[in-house]
Amino acid sequence: MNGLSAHLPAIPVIIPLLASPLVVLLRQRGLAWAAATASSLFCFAVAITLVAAVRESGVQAYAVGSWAAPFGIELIVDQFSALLLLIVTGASSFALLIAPRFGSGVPDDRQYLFYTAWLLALAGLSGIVVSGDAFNIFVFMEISSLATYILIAGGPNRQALAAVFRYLIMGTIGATFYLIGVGYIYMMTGTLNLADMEALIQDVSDLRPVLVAGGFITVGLALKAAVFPLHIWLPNAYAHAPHAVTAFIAACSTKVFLYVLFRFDFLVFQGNLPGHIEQFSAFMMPLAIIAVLFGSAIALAQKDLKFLLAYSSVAQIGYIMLGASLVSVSGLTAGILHMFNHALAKGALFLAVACIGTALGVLSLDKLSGAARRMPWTFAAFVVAGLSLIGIPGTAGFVSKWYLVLAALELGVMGALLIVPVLIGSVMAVIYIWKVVEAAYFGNAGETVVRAEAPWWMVTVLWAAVLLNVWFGLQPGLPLELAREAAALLLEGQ
Amino acid sequence: MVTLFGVFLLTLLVITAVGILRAEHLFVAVMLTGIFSLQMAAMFFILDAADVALTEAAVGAGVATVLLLGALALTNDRERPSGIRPWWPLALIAAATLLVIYATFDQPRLGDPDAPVHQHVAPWYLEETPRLIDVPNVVTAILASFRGYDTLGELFVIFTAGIGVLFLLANPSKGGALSLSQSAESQGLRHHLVPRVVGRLVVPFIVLFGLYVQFHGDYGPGGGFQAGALISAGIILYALVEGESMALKALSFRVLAGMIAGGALLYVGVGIAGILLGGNFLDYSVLSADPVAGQHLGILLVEAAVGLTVTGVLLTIFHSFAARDQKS
Amino acid sequence: MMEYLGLYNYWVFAVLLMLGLYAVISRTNLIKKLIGMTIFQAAVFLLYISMDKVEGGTAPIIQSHMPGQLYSNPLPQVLILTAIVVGIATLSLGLAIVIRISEAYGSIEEDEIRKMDNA
Amino acid sequence: MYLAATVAILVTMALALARALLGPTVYDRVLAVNMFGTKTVLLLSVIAYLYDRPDFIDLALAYALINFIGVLAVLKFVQDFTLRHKDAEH
Amino acid sequence: MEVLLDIISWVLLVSGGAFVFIGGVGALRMPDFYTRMHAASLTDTLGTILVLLGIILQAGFTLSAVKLLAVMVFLLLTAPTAAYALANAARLARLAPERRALDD
Repeated sequence: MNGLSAHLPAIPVIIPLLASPLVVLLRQRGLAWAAATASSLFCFAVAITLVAAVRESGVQAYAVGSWAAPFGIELIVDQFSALLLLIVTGASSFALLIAPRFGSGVPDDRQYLFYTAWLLALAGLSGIVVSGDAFNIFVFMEISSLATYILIAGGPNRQALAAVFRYLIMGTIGATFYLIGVGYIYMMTGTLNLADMEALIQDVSDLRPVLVAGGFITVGLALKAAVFPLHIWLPNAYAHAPHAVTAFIAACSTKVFLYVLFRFDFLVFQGNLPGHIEQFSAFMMPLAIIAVLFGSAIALAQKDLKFLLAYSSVAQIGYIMLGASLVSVSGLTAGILHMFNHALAKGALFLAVACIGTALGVLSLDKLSGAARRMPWTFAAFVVAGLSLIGIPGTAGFVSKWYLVLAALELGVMGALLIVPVLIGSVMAVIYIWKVVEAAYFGNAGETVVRAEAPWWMVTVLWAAVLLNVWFGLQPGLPLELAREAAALLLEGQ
Repeated sequence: MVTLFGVFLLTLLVITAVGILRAEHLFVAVMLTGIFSLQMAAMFFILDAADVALTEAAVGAGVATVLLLGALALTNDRERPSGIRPWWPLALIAAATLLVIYATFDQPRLGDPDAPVHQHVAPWYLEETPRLIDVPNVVTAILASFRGYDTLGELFVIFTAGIGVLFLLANPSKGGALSLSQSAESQGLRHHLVPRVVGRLVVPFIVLFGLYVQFHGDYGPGGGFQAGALISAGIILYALVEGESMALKALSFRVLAGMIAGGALLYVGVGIAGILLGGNFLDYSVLSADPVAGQHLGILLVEAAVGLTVTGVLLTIFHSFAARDQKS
Repeated sequence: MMEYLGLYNYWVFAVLLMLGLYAVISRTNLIKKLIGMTIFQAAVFLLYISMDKVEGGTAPIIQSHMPGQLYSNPLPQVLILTAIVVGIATLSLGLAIVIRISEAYGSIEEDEIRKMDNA
Repeated sequence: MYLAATVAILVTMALALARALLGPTVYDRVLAVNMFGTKTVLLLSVIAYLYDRPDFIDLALAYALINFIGVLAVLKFVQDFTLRHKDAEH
Repeated sequence: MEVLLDIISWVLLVSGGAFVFIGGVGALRMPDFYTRMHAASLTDTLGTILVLLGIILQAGFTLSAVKLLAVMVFLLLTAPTAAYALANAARLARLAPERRALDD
């Protein structure tokens, strides 16, 4: 045992789990916020250390309870999970920093419960990412989902309740489908450990149950990840949640489920099911393209800032799936990189929304006319983050779209056709971001312009997130390397 | 022969499920759900899953029924009859059912000892448990030690549910226990002499039995979760015959919150103790000089943790639903 | 005959699963949806527990006085114990949300709620 | 002989289920649930001996306890419900 | 002695099963709620006692026989209580014999 560093993979789960009951005992809002933020930041630091450790010495494995792999539960941190861990803990930290209190929806004496739920959501998402056991993923999936339902139900309007109920039903169906799929694989292989499953499933001769398992797992996780036709829970849930919560979950939660989906499809099923890759590609690519076009088009028609960004998320999930459905290292690299970059861009945008919502209390576009003159700093940040979402060179969003185009071109003529939806989606992104800019900068603000900037610390956090977008747009090395290694790991098993 | 019993019970299960679906009176649907759970539990018992049968009975037939009734009391017990039912869900569902049934023909048959499920890890558990952990109930050994991390997750799932219900339904302006005693409806079944007397007689036995299940889990079916469900069922019975306020006087919301958080802390604490003593997270072998004794201690502690949290959460949920009742 | 009786459990699993799913999709009443969800989850419990049975085996509580006794598989039982807890947790949270919806909207029928939201 | 008793119990379970499905009143259904519960207790006791695992009588005991609570909860609900409806009428 | 015990427990189990079954038929076939309850609860209690006694005879003096006895005592306490409470609730709700009320 060389100190704590041997336990690194478990720490991002243990710390929030330890903090959440403590917050219940503390009961006091300020202390609760401080405890939540401190543990979230600590986990962020651990995630950074883990990224360094993975880059230095490869995959980090941890046997919980000291029971060896297929018998006990194993935690695995490889390049892919390290990247996701970075996204999850980072999103949580940034969103918590702007949220020392939640809006009017949550009474003061119940806010500590809210931070508890936040910590549980963080623990659940981290737990999914580091786990190497199929059933364990289900358990942590449920922790994160239940906690997310609570967070969304804290939204200010009654619509939040209706939205969260629908999310609960669809989320439970998704998780149960996943459980059925895991059950079928377990039935045919006798193991729950992912690595073990991958090795054993090759010997299975009766493939029908495995096929059905693949179907259940793909549909279940696609439901959780809001992949196009199964996205209907997402816009309402994002739009009616408290602002800080939206920033948190929009940045990371769907990506975590995409991560599990990729893990299963590429590691467990690929190479073991004849024709699975072609089916995956033939099934996912049209859906991804429709998602890009449909999501962007609906976003164009939105009159509320949060709905606009939520539908944009549907489109962006389409980009990630499009990269994955190319089933090449470069395509998957682009998809995974886009997870990271979209988290940066969308996270920053929703942080900006949180600032606007806190300062002005309105989010519908017609009421925001001229608002940029009242909140110049916030709207400047919004514009830069918006550029990143569109994919303007010099921002993070550009890098992943560029790699997506390159990967598509590798496929020849067919690939060149794939660029069309990417471009159309980007053009539509330009238009819907422009709608906001137009309203905020060129709208009629009335005679007297009162400065109503959000509190300084919120603007600082917001700008930190925005500058990260620029930084990773100019220096994409680290996430790019991680994404490339993760893609190689998924496709070639190395 | 037992297989035929199973087939009979399964057929009853399907009939009950159809009945639940068709019942327009939600109260009837809840009643049938209780029967459904009992059948399910009997089925689990026939399939050699004693622990699961106990849990399903305590949770499905007991707690879930009480919670559903509590929710019905607060909302509406009638489903509005809907005129047109779209045909497409039925078609979709039928197609999916056929697909799943199609997959079954490649599956191992029920009870086939050569099925892959019985080859890989399961025999290891059955062979090594007596040596490594030395408790007769292998289910408890796996639950609390080999896959103790899952159980930690399970505890936090129920913890999350408790937090969620408190967050959604807590009624702080009312100040909890005192306001409840005024209403006539909180009197429970007090004016019924017979249930009251019998109930009073039975409550201590239920709690005692719950404790037995808690600490006997190493040797027979049982463990923290089952015990928690039974003990909270006992206290719910007390609340039913004596009124909410009496039950809350015995265990207030404050105490319950302490139990919830305390159980969760205890479980994580045991895990961290493993780290501090030089093992991995949730490694009980290092808790004592003798690894097997360490395992026993660890299992005892985490089962107690689960029992505490589950009791706390289930009672919190029950009381939150009941307290809401007074308001409306 | 035995060939197909051995699959009966899995058929019932499929039928229950889809009955539950049908209830969730087709009913507008929120509590009915939740009840459908519990059937849906119970079907999965049946799937797992059906796997654990070994012909001639008994519940996996080792009886030292009977060496050579066959035992059924303990692992699916452990998983389902956890899944049952997850089920009751989801149910109680769902019911709490329904109660709040009923207070906020005065209805627990999905289409009526949607109408009120759009109005 | 355990088999004879088991068959009788299973058939009675089916009859109770039929009563629960047919109704017609709420009380009939509660009665059916109660019957079903006691039949489950009996079934478990008998099967525990059929399987030669007498230590599982614990389960039967637990079922008996739970069943009683369930029935009382239902009665309290029905009682509150009828009370409320009477209030509404006057 | 063994044989005698076996015969007695056999008789108890079979007659218990018969009573249970008769109770079930009664609950299904009787014309209204009160008669159905009468049929169900009386035969039920007797059938239960007989079946459990039959098993206890088979079990002999063991821990599980004590547990079975506990189950029996418990059922003897609670089943009539539940029946009483049920009938009482039905009366309170003014459910008249042979009239279909409440469920309209």
